[in-house]
Amino acid sequence: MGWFDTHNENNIFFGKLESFFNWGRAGSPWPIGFGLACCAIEMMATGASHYDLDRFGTFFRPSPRQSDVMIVAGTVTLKMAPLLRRLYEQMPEPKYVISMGSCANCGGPYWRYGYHVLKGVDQIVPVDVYVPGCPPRPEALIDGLIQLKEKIKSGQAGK
Amino acid sequence: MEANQILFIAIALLTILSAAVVAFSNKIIHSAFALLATFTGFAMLYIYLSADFLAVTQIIVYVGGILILIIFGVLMTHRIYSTAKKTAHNSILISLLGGLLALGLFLFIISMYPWAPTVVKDFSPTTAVIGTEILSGYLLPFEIISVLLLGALIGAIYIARQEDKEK
Amino acid sequence: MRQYFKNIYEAIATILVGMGVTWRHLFTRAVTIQYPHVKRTLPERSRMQLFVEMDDCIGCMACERACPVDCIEIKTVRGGKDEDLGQTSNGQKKRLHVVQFDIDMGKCCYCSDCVFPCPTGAIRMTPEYEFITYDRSTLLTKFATYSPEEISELEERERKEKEAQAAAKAAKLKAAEEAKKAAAGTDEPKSE
Amino acid sequence: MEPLVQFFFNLLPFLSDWPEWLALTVIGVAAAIMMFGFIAIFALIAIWLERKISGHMQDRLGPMEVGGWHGWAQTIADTVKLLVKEDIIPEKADRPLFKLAPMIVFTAALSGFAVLPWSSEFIPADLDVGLLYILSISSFAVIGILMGGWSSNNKWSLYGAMRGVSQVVSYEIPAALALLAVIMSAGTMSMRGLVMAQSGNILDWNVFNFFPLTTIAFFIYFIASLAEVNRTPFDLPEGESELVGGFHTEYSAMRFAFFFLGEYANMFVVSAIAATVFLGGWLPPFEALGFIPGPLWFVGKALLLVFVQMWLRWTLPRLRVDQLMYTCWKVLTPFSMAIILLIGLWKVL
Amino acid sequence: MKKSNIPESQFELQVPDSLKTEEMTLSMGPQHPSTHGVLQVILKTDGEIITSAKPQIGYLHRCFEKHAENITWHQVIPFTDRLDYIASMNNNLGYVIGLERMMNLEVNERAEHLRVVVSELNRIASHLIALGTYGLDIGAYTPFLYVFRDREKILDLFEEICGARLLYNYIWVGGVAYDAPDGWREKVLEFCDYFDPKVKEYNDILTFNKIFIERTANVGVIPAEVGINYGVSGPSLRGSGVDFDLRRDDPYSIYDRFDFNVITGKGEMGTVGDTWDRYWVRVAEMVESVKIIRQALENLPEGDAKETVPRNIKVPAGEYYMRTETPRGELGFYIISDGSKMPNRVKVRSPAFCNLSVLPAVAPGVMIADLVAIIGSLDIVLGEVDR
Amino acid sequence: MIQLNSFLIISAIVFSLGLFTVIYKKNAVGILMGVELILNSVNLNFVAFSKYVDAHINGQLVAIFIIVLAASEAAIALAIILNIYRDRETIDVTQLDEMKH
Amino acid sequence: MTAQEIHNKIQEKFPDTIIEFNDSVLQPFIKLTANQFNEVCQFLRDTDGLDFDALMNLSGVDYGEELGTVYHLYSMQHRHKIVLKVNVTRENAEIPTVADLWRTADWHEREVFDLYGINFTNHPDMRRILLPDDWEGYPLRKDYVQPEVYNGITIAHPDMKGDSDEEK
Repeated sequence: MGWFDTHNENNIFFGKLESFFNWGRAGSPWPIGFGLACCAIEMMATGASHYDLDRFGTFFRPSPRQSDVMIVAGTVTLKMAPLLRRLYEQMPEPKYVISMGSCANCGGPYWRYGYHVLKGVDQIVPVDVYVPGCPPRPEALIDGLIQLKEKIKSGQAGK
Repeated sequence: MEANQILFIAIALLTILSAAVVAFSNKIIHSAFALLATFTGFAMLYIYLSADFLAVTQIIVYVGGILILIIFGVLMTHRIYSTAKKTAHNSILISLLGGLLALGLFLFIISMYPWAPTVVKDFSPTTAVIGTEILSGYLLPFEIISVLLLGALIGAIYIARQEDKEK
Repeated sequence: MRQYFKNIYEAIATILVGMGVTWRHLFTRAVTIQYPHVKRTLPERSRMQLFVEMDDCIGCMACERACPVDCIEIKTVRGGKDEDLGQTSNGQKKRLHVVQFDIDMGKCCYCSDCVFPCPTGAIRMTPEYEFITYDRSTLLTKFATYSPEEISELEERERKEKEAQAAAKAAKLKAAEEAKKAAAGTDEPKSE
Repeated sequence: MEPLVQFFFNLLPFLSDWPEWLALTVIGVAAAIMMFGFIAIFALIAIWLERKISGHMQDRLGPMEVGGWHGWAQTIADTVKLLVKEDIIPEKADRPLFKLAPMIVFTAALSGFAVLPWSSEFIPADLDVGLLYILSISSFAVIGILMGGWSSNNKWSLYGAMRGVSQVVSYEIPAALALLAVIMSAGTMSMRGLVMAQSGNILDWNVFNFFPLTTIAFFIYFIASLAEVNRTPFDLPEGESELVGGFHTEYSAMRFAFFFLGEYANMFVVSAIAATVFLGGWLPPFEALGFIPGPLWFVGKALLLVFVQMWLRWTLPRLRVDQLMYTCWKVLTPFSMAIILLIGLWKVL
Repeated sequence: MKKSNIPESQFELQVPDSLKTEEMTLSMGPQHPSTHGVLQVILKTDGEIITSAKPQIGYLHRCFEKHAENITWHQVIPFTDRLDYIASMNNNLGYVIGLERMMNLEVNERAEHLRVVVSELNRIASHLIALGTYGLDIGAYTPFLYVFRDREKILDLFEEICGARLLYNYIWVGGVAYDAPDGWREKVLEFCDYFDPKVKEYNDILTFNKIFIERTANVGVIPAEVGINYGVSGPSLRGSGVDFDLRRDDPYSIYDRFDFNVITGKGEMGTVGDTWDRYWVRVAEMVESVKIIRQALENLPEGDAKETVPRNIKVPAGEYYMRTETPRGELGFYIISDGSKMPNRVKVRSPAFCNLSVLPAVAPGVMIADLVAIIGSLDIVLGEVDR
Repeated sequence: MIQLNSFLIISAIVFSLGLFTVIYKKNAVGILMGVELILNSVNLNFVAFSKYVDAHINGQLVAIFIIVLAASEAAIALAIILNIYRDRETIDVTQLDEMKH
Repeated sequence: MTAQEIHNKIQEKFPDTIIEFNDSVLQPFIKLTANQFNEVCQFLRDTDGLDFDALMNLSGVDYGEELGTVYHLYSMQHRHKIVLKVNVTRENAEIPTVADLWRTADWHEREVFDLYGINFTNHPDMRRILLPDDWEGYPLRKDYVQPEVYNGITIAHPDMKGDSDEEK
């Protein structure tokens, strides 16, 4: 985080500055282009012409270093979990996580007999927004993104 | 002191310090990248000597050509993906002695001889003069050097790809 | 040599054809649906959030059994003998208190398998998809309207009723046994 | 330097009363700030434009939400975000070089602006070796890329850097040869002289001067310049689908933004050179249109070429390394050499 | 080749010692833009040339087979959706037909026709994604969005008929979950008319682009014998020139009534079996699918599509291996029933799994950029590879 | 006004550093870098003399020839170094004392 | 060629290897012993008239007392199929590999090893394929107990944990 964090929150100038920065963060959440399973297809569909995530200033970056949002789209398996965690750690702060779909929320359909499925991505990374659905509609993902923006603007998201 | 001179000193320092990095750095790759600053410093010094064409040529050939060759040489002959690679050296004392001896000799000569500018020239574009000169007074060396360059290119390719012939 | 020039020609020609396609599309209308401003109506079969009309639920557990992922949890308490729980919309009489009807939308796989077996059409899929949440536990949707006190009361009553039933049964059994005994007492010689 | 100094003296007469070194410093700083501001604003607009153009080419809209009308504030938000993002230097990276690389790339892009002729009066530095200077500057960017790619200590970055270097170094040759064809006919390397040699109407421009030879030279230069600024179909150094992010994979926040800025500045520089050398710089196509000021023509022509770069980017797939080299050495270079020979012949006859 | 074993080591590129520069080990994935999900490929490279490529899978192993053993026959269907999530209808169809054959169940005619229509629509949708992501792998971004634009139209049709966009749970044992709503048939026909000219657009911008051809032709050639030996199937096998399509050669459902061509790779742009051929088979297959859809809709009988859906599924004890042609190839369900209400074993022979296994054989000697092209042309879906 | 001496001193220092590098480094590429430093410092002398002493620009012309020579020298040297590296897996000059292949 | 004919051919060449032949089920199968399995497969693949050049499917099965592997073979040339079955005991689960005959079997056998723990002898690269290398147990065996924790990550869903606690 930047230097301004050390300053007093009550200061009007820094308060305004902070909200300006938050506007910037909310205005360009670049997700890391990273699909896991079924939801990734819907994520791609959301990015495609019909729903066009680019409208919100969102475009997928291949490298975690340049991204702000991690959209966990799909089932996280135990084999994948450490790698997911590492990707999350490679992202620069402030960073946000959207958990997309039932599987990422809590293991989804695989919650009972899925011996190799992580039951909820919040076990390994802190999640800001949960988008339910299996898979969620593109609209739902956009709605999730809008909710995330609200959360960023209010300064509660991320760390 | 004029701004001109401050700038000159800055450039001279850049050149010398980066040359020192080339000489003293432990990592060969740092030496290679420091050469960038040295070459650029020399190009800027050439501008002070009103040799604009030479300055640009210096950058094109040294930075765009030789430096890249050297860096590629470094990358290909070292474990290219380890950033922590250090290189071995000869004895620093002997080397320093050699360097300092040469330096002393040069400084002595420079201080002894009364260098005085015999001509004072204003800046004038040199490109046209160089072009004319190369194709008239220096035609023979120019031809020789072009043959040499061709030979060197062929030779370099031949040496670097020698194995193909063996098979 | 001919191939060389043919390649160059082909490269230029096909690149121009491709550029023509993108140029044309630069001026065609975008297909984008500007979602938060424009919301399109989903078809009626759309399978989004589950909704249960509790008035219609008779607590038959068909949906719980049908669910492939066990995300529905139902608890019922038998209604009192002369208690009228009302009727469902298609005229079926309700006999059970559905004290708990939880659907974990986090686990749900939106297959709509639970909708088909429902005899009263109480459970259905709605085209509602905007239930994004900051907290995972809110995805556990509780449909039952009973308060904890009511539930414990009902359970207490059921327990009592069961006890009473059991007592009645025991009494009945006892009575039957006694009657048998009595009968045996009278018909003793016969049986031997 | 003289035209620029003259320009400033005309603009602000009191400057000429100051001591020379102070005046020069002020002018130099002012010019540098202007250039930086121009790059920043150009990049902001160009990135927004690129997203809009790509969006519409793909039947979608591009940025719409941030800032209201058609997302005009999108790139500002991006910049603000990148400014306040955490700046990560990977643990195993070579820290000094890692920090230096984006600066070198950006400086190289910035110093290209020094010789661009905006109009007949306003040229920051009308070097006698202007074109050669531009060509020499591009080798700095190469070193920056190599430095960034190597110091990241990431194999993908290294691949990207190696590809980038071999690509830029090779494509400098057809680009230089194509420019040489024009230099031969114009007889000067000064940017101003080159434009001056094209005065007249559109048919006197160098593209049509030795029709069709210079036209081909123009296309060769344009293709080679695409490769020099790593745009599709030559975006191998950062080819997303192959190398994740190429040489800037490990860069984040402002350092990444500098690479980005450098890329867009470079796009403008190569387009501006093409506009200067082949399309008559600040000259209007017809005398009748002379009332529109020169800088507008110049920027307009450059932006047109930038648009074509974007258009190509959103149309074409990417080449492979060997095909890239094939295009350079077996197609562009022989053609540009042939053009030089033919123009020489033409001039002699 | 046929009568001899194909050794694994044959495909390791032998670089002469004198030519060796620094050998690098690279791990491509699991988060890499062009591995189509969470595939990891361990690469050994010599410069840009790959000397060996070893895929590491299992990052999406979701235990389908374990689930199938613990839930009832019908409840398995939603899980089959999630195998190959791009072509769910085809997955449903394979499992359901397998069960029907074990139960010896006749299915209503209208339901059969609807099944064919939706599976072929799904095949188009799946091939569209294959095209788009392939373009993306090669570096062209725009075709990707064009195909998604057209795919969205198919999804709208699906949403209308069964309410879901991606995972349908539509084809049931004995029929389909919903009958087609009014006007659906006309909408599908409308889509067919819309779609035909679009193929030309894809061809213009991607297929016949010289750069694309140069990138894909003569790259990653899979000879027919090697393909068969590695179990490659579907468009990937047909790209190698093998004229084999389960819809025609081992017919199921009512595919034997339709008239369509089986597309095979002919090496038009390079060698038979290169990535361009595999790509082209997919493009041409979409046109054939439109043909099948038209025929099926023309003969769509009236009636109740849910007529033959049994209330309780009772599968007699026994076992059956059912294979169907999905967009990725031969999807097999090996179902063992012990007569109870749950399957005893459902094994999925996934086409993408077998197609991917050929990668170590064709990768050595190509460049990194080509490897991306090869993975893209095999059109794998990790949900199905790992199950 | 900058004097000729300043250039000569810079040149002398860089020359000594180049000489030092050549002696100090064991790495063949490092030695090559030292040689480049020496060549550059010599060039600087030529250009400086061409400005201050010579009425013509002969010094610059010689410098151009030196640059060309340096380029060809670097190319050849690196080719040799690369060859040695492939052969011996090392470019440490102290270990390359046998002439036999 | 019908299943009966294929059976006869194998019977002729390898008289001791066939345990059971069933022609009455939907897909006729031949149950073989493990010891000569690779040779039988080689015979099936390379004999004219049989030419089983494709291995459609290779599946591990847990029959309760015994583990088994089922092979579905297909001939692209003659368009005929046959099912082969090999059963092994749980303790000594070893079958000769056929990965050298059909390369499809390479990954399939690794998968069976991964999920059932059947070891394929002479296989070039017998490792786990789907699960991580440090996984314990063979999940598709009927007696597999799902672990609660793997490498510090809880596997069981919170709801399920409650259930199992109650059961305990």
